[in-house]
Amino acid sequence: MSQTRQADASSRWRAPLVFLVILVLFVLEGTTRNALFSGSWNTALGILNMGLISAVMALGVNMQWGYAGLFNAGVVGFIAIGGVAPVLISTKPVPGAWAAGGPGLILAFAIAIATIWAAMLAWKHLGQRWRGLAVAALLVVGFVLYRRFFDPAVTAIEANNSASAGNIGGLGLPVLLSWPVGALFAAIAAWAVGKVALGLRSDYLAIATLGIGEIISAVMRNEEWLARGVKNVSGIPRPVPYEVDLQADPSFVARAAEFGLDPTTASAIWVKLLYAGLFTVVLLLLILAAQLALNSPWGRMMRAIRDNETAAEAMGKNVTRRHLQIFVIGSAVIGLGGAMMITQDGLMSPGGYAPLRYTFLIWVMVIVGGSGNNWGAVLGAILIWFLWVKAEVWGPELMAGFTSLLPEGNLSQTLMERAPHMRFIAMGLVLLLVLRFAPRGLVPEK
Amino acid sequence: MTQAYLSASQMRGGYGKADILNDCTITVERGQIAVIVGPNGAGKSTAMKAVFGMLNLREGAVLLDGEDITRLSPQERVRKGMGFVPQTHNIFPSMTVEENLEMGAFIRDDDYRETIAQVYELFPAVADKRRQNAGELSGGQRQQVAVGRALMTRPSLLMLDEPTAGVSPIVMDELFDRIIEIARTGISILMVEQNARQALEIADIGYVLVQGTNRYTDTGKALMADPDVRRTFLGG
Amino acid sequence: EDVKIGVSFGFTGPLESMSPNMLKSVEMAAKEISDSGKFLDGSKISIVKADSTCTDAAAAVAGVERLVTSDHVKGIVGGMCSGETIASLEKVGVPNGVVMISPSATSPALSTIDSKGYFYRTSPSDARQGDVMADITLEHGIKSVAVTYTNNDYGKGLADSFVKAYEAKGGKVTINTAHDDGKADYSAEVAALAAAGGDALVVAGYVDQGGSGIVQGALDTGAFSTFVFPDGMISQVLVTKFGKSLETSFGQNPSAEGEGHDKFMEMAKADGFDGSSAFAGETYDATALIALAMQAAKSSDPKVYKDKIMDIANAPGEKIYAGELAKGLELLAEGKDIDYVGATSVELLPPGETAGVYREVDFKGGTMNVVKYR
Amino acid sequence: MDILNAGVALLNFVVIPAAAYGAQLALGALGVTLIYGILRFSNFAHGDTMAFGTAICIKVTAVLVALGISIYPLPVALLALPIAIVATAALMVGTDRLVYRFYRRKKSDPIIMVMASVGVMFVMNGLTRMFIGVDEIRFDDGARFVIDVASFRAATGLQEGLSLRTSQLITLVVTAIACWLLFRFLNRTKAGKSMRAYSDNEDLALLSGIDPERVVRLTWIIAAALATTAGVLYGLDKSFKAFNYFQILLPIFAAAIVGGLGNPVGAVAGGFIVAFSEVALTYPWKKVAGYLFPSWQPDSLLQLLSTEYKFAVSFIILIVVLLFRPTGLFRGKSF
Amino acid sequence: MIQVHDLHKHFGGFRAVDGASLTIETGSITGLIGPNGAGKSTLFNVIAGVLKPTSGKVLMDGEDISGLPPHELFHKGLLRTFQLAHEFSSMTVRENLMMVPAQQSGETLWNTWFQRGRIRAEERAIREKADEVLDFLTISHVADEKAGNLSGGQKKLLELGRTMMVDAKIVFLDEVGAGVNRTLLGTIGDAIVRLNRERGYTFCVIEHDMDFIGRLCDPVIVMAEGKVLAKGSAQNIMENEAVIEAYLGTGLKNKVAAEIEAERAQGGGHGAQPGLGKGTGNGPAGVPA
Ligand SMILES: Nc1ncnc2c1ncn2[C@@H]1O[C@H](COP(=O)(O)OP(=O)(O)OP(=O)(O)O)[C@@H](O)[C@H]1O
Ligand SMILES: Nc1ncnc2c1ncn2[C@@H]1O[C@H](COP(=O)(O)OP(=O)(O)OP(=O)(O)O)[C@@H](O)[C@H]1O
Ligand SMILES: CC(C)C[C@H](N)C(=O)O
Ligand SMILES: [Mg+2]
Ligand SMILES: [Mg+2]
Repeated sequence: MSQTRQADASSRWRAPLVFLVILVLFVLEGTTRNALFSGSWNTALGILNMGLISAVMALGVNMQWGYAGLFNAGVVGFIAIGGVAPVLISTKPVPGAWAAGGPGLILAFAIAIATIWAAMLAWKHLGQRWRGLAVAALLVVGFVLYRRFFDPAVTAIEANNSASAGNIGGLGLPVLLSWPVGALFAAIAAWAVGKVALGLRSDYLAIATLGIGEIISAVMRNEEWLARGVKNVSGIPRPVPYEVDLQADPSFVARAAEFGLDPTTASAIWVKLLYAGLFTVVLLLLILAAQLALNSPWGRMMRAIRDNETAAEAMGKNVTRRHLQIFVIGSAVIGLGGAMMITQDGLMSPGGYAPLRYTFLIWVMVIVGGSGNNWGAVLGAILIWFLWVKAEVWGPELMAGFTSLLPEGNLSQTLMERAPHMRFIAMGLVLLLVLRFAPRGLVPEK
Repeated sequence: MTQAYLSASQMRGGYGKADILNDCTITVERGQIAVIVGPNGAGKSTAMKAVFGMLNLREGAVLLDGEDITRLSPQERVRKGMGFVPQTHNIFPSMTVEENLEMGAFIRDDDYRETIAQVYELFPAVADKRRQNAGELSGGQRQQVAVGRALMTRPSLLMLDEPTAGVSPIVMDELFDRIIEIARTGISILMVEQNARQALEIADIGYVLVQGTNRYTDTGKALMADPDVRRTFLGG
Repeated sequence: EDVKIGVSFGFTGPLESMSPNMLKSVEMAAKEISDSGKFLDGSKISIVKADSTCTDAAAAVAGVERLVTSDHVKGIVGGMCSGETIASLEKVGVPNGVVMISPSATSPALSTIDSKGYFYRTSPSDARQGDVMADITLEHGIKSVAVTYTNNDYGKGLADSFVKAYEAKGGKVTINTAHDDGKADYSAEVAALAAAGGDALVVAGYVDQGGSGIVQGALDTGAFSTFVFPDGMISQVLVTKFGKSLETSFGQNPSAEGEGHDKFMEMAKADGFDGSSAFAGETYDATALIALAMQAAKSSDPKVYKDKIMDIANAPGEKIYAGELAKGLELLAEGKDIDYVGATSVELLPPGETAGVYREVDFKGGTMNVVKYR
Repeated sequence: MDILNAGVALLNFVVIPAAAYGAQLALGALGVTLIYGILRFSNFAHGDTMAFGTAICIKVTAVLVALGISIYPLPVALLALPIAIVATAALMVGTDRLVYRFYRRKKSDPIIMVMASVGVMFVMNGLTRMFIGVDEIRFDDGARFVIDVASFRAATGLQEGLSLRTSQLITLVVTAIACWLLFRFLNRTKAGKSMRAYSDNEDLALLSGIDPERVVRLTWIIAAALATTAGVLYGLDKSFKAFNYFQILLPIFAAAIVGGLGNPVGAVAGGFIVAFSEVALTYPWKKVAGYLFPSWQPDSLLQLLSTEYKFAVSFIILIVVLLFRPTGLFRGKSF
Repeated sequence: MIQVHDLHKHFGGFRAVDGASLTIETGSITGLIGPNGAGKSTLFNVIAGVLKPTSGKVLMDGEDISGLPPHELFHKGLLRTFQLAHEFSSMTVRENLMMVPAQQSGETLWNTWFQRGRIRAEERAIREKADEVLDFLTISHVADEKAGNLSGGQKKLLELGRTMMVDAKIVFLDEVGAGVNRTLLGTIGDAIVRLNRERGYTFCVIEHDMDFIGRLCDPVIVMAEGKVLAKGSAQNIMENEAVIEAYLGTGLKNKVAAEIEAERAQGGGHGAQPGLGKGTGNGPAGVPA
């Protein structure tokens, strides 16, 4: 009882304090050059930008876990789906692709949807005895029909200029438009997933979503017609100017000179600042909306559901629907983050969607930050991302410090060779330390 | 007078900063039945936990048979002969009824089959379900298993937190009969009850606890006879 | 002057076992250059590492970003895997004007990227290897094959170009299917390949990743006894692992015959690592090219020396083999032209990648034997 | 004859490999399920525990081999296994002291424990690589085959071959023994029952005189034994590569969940279900069909799904199972 | 009116409810008693939609409600409490009550962003209501405590409090009395009667405290082994031989009866609350005024 009270008292200072720590870390990274920090604003801003994107993703996870207790371990899948949007919305159309397979694809998908719909109808309306058989038959027929149109369409699209395209291409629209679209894609996927899996309890839901995440990234890797699969899409348009253009722009060069910067550095920093601005605006809007919702009867209802589903159900709350709602919204936010990330990277490389890097790391961010608390999730995200990147340097430094104590020789040499793996150790230690000294997260839920 | 078998004196403590117990004293003689009654939230369960060492006491001491056990951990107290049935969460839900009873006999090295048979005799409804997981039992059946588990320990001090909550009248009668019997064998019994009139009926000593302090202490009969106590704590 | 060169390889991640030897190659070249005393008036080369993880583009970019903006490297050897390379090139290399020479990113996509002259690679695009492999396979009288590839841009691109060439030349592909690296078990893949059948199995994978797993499974279950190996598989490790079981198998990898290559192998041996390990030679060459171009331009500024890379790599000029970097530096200092051959017969075609000489090998008698070069 | 050929093909490519793989998963899943059941969190460090145990085993094996010890046709690693188990158990118990005990005492949310285990995973991941490097290591020095393809063909005259590796046989046998021992332990012995009691209701276990720290220690020791055994068997059968042990974590979790988390029988069943669904559902039936119906030579491979999606298949099965049995086939726990 | 027709609920081979048929009349306070394991809670859970019946039907005012999910039943006016308290443990006691009312506009996301004023007004009203209920249940001093920290009895009270937050048609109470102080239980009994009289709530009450049953309930239904054993007025039931044998027993009767006799002889000045002051077990219970 008093434990919680103590937490309440200190939590007023927790968030600003953590914020301050992060600020100091970034300033150090930007200004000081030593074994631990790089002293470059370019890297500092680079880390910050990805940190902001991670924060958006962490917000999405926090909505699902922190508000409703839904353990989504398929984060990577929704990030990937969101990432498809920039490719489909903003890249240039591939000549001939639509003509080759567009109609076939649409027809195939129409068949697929019709099949599932028919199967669901059959399941609902047929008697116990026949529905299993009928549904199976419907599904088989539907699947065969679907493949009948899908396969040739895909073959045609993939054959179309396969070295540099081989996909259906994009619409050539502004890339910012792809952010809401990415959220929408993820929301649609989440709706379908949620319809199927949300009946499951915590860890079972986790593993089901983990599987779904894997399935989604497998689809991304293998369905070339969609976004070139493992062949990657590069050169995705940007919402901000290109560095080389800025460097070629005399007025920009002059401005940079005023600040005493060379054009290369100035352009890189300027571009990153623009990104940071965009991301911050999105993040703040999301937090505002989330906070308003959380501090209202809606938030209270969600907490009740998280605490005790049976009782919430008995008190007239439609738990299934609410779960679906928050799962879809949370996933949409994650998808939005995915789209933002691809926009920033300018590259879609599905081979990289590994659960360790996305699902687990984002989870670490949420938990370290303090689940259930939006500010916690955001600060946790930026901090953990900072550490994740810096662990690459700190790990080997740690090892260097350690081996310097050892006598020269085989052992210290082998250890130095294996020093890159200190990255994991450093990251693990940092995580354990944070959890140890702030077991309920840096900024705990009230 | 000789030292009481259990003597928990001037206990002060709670779950966090605020104290739930304030100068609360409870003693039980060997072979006595002591009953704690009081309004909801008075601190009865907290007092039981304190006696059992599941709560950090800020003040006060717990003596068992003259020995100071204030610093001992609960499982050490079990080995000293204390048995406890908590108010809630008092069974192992995914173990069978029989295994629940076996767990009660965890610290016993002798043959406990006879004790099991005795428990089944006491609670025939539960005997039918011996191979079933305790989590699938009805509320009252669970309660019976919980008491049965504590009986398995063969304790010298048996602590029961509302053992009759949710059990049917016939079983309650059996239970009280049995408790009297147990006490006669020299085992001390400390229990919290809301079926207070029946409990005080068999109690050698009764405590009325209000806001963590002893409000009345007397023999069961005397408390029953006190109109004030009856009206405010025993339901008339 | 201390000239810093960045190295961005996947020291952790799915190719973590491939990177150490590549790093040793870089270090060997750097040492050779520094020790010569002739590099940019006695400058030394020092190496700064970044871990690209091979799969995580964001981490790779962050690493390379640090190399460029914090350590101020003058050139980068890397990235290692195609996807991550493209990301760091587009996000860091080109905007900041730093030369990147990748020893191992082989995706055809890199040929068409607008790198503004900042990107080169010392390995050929996979588009060509497929063609060569198809020829070799058919010459062995194999008319039908099953194909399995590692599921990334390298494996996929290679398998596709092979299938296309092979079928065009009259061969039959019974199945063309991916395997993911680092999976716990490859029974399903082996079963599928076996069921599809064929005279031989083409394994477009990595020798210390799924590729070996597949070969192992196929051998154990007797599904295939003849294998066709492209570059990702050709390595001494393969012989150590499977020895005599590969009697009828063969393969090819980018590797030039001749002096340079032999010399490199020797040097590597002296330095204590296996020179035939994947992309070791290419890595050496990538490092050497950066240094030589600097020497030719008399400047370590990437914006300046980038224009010299094609010159020194190609004829005319005196041929410079691996181990002769001192000689090359000297010639360049004298203002003479050189034609860098290095460990892998470097010959850069526009937009800056090697044409690719492949050696055909077989495994008769439990050893790896070079049959011929093409 | 053709029916025999079809059968042998299935046995050789589907049944035996899947059974061995399933047994490896089952052992891993047993460890995961035990920790989930008793300590109430999903231990993400389990894969790396397996890797660590195997690494120790490899080093010890090397020493034994250097001493000239051999138990041909069995691999020496089997002799080294007990030592590796002891070392791993010590590490696990130590980790618990340093990391998990703190949260257990605080009665933290299980998710905090999960995240702590992610931290432990990172550290162990690095440590193992520091210790033994990243290269692939083979340490199977026993006889490779019990039955090999060539001699099987020669002996039976069948067109299809059959192979059974020693490592596969050992895996199956050891798994069977380990399961039997574990079940007996949990259901018959007092210590085993006290573990189950602790997992059910920690406070009440305390009241029954069960020493929680002892239960926890026992759990880690058994989990370490299972993990090391699983890791070594897997390493003997495939080969040791630190990276792969993280990858195997996902199918292990899938197995534990399908069977019902916290339920040992479920873990074993789950292991085989995942393994068989991976292999069998992506198996092209063309060859078998060819043997059974010689007149029918289908063009297509008669493959339900291509192997790229094999992982997806096992997860789809998992989801379907969970839809009908929300806590797994054998009724697991959910905390 | 709730009608249960030949209801079965089987767990594996075990028939927890085995063909029970009963009616709960609108406006009544129906008691449901029976030995431990008779199937009372299971019957409740089936009616309340937590468990699906194996076979049989439940009608509410003639409409088939079997198998409807609990939240829909809530909106039809059917409320229930749990035998083992189901509080929202990490929310405060007040919040536990405030979350109950249906149709709160603040439960729609859109409104939380664009209808702040309306939500604030509604919240004020709900809060007042909650505080009234807390006062009534004597737990207003723990209003801001986390519900998980309440004592066993307090949780029971909270459980009951939730049903008082809305206008229900029919309320199922599963042993609200177990673990509740008897004096307070008396007050709760009064409240139930008042809700029944003044607001027309129908109640169905499971309870093992025969005083309580006797004082409130008419009719009383007795279940045993999944079936309905008897039905009638409290008085009839308590004299029913079968019920005495299966449920009430005779042990305490003798003991306590003797004591009561003794009290009567003393003149017993504490009969202020008729019914509750009477003996346990088999005393004919008076209906409160
Ligand atoms: N999930 C279950 N699986 C198997 N048996 C069950 C399950 N739930 C209840 N039972 C059995 O059904 C019977 C009826 O249980 P129920 O909880 O309805 O009893 P009850 O009448 O409410 O008893 P009490 O007065 O003790 O609360 C009991 O014998 C119990 O063991
Ligand atoms: N775990 C806890 N943390 C904080 N406060 C608690 C905790 N458990 C109980 N309390 C508080 O301590 C007080 C006494 O609780 P206790 O459980 O001892 O009451 P009780 O007398 O047993 O009541 P009941 O008859 O209802 O069981 C209550 O006000 C309760 O809110
Ligand atoms: C390291 C190499 C094997 C990488 C591979 N050639 C690629 O392009 O991804
Ligand atoms: Mg209590
Ligand atoms: Mg009940």
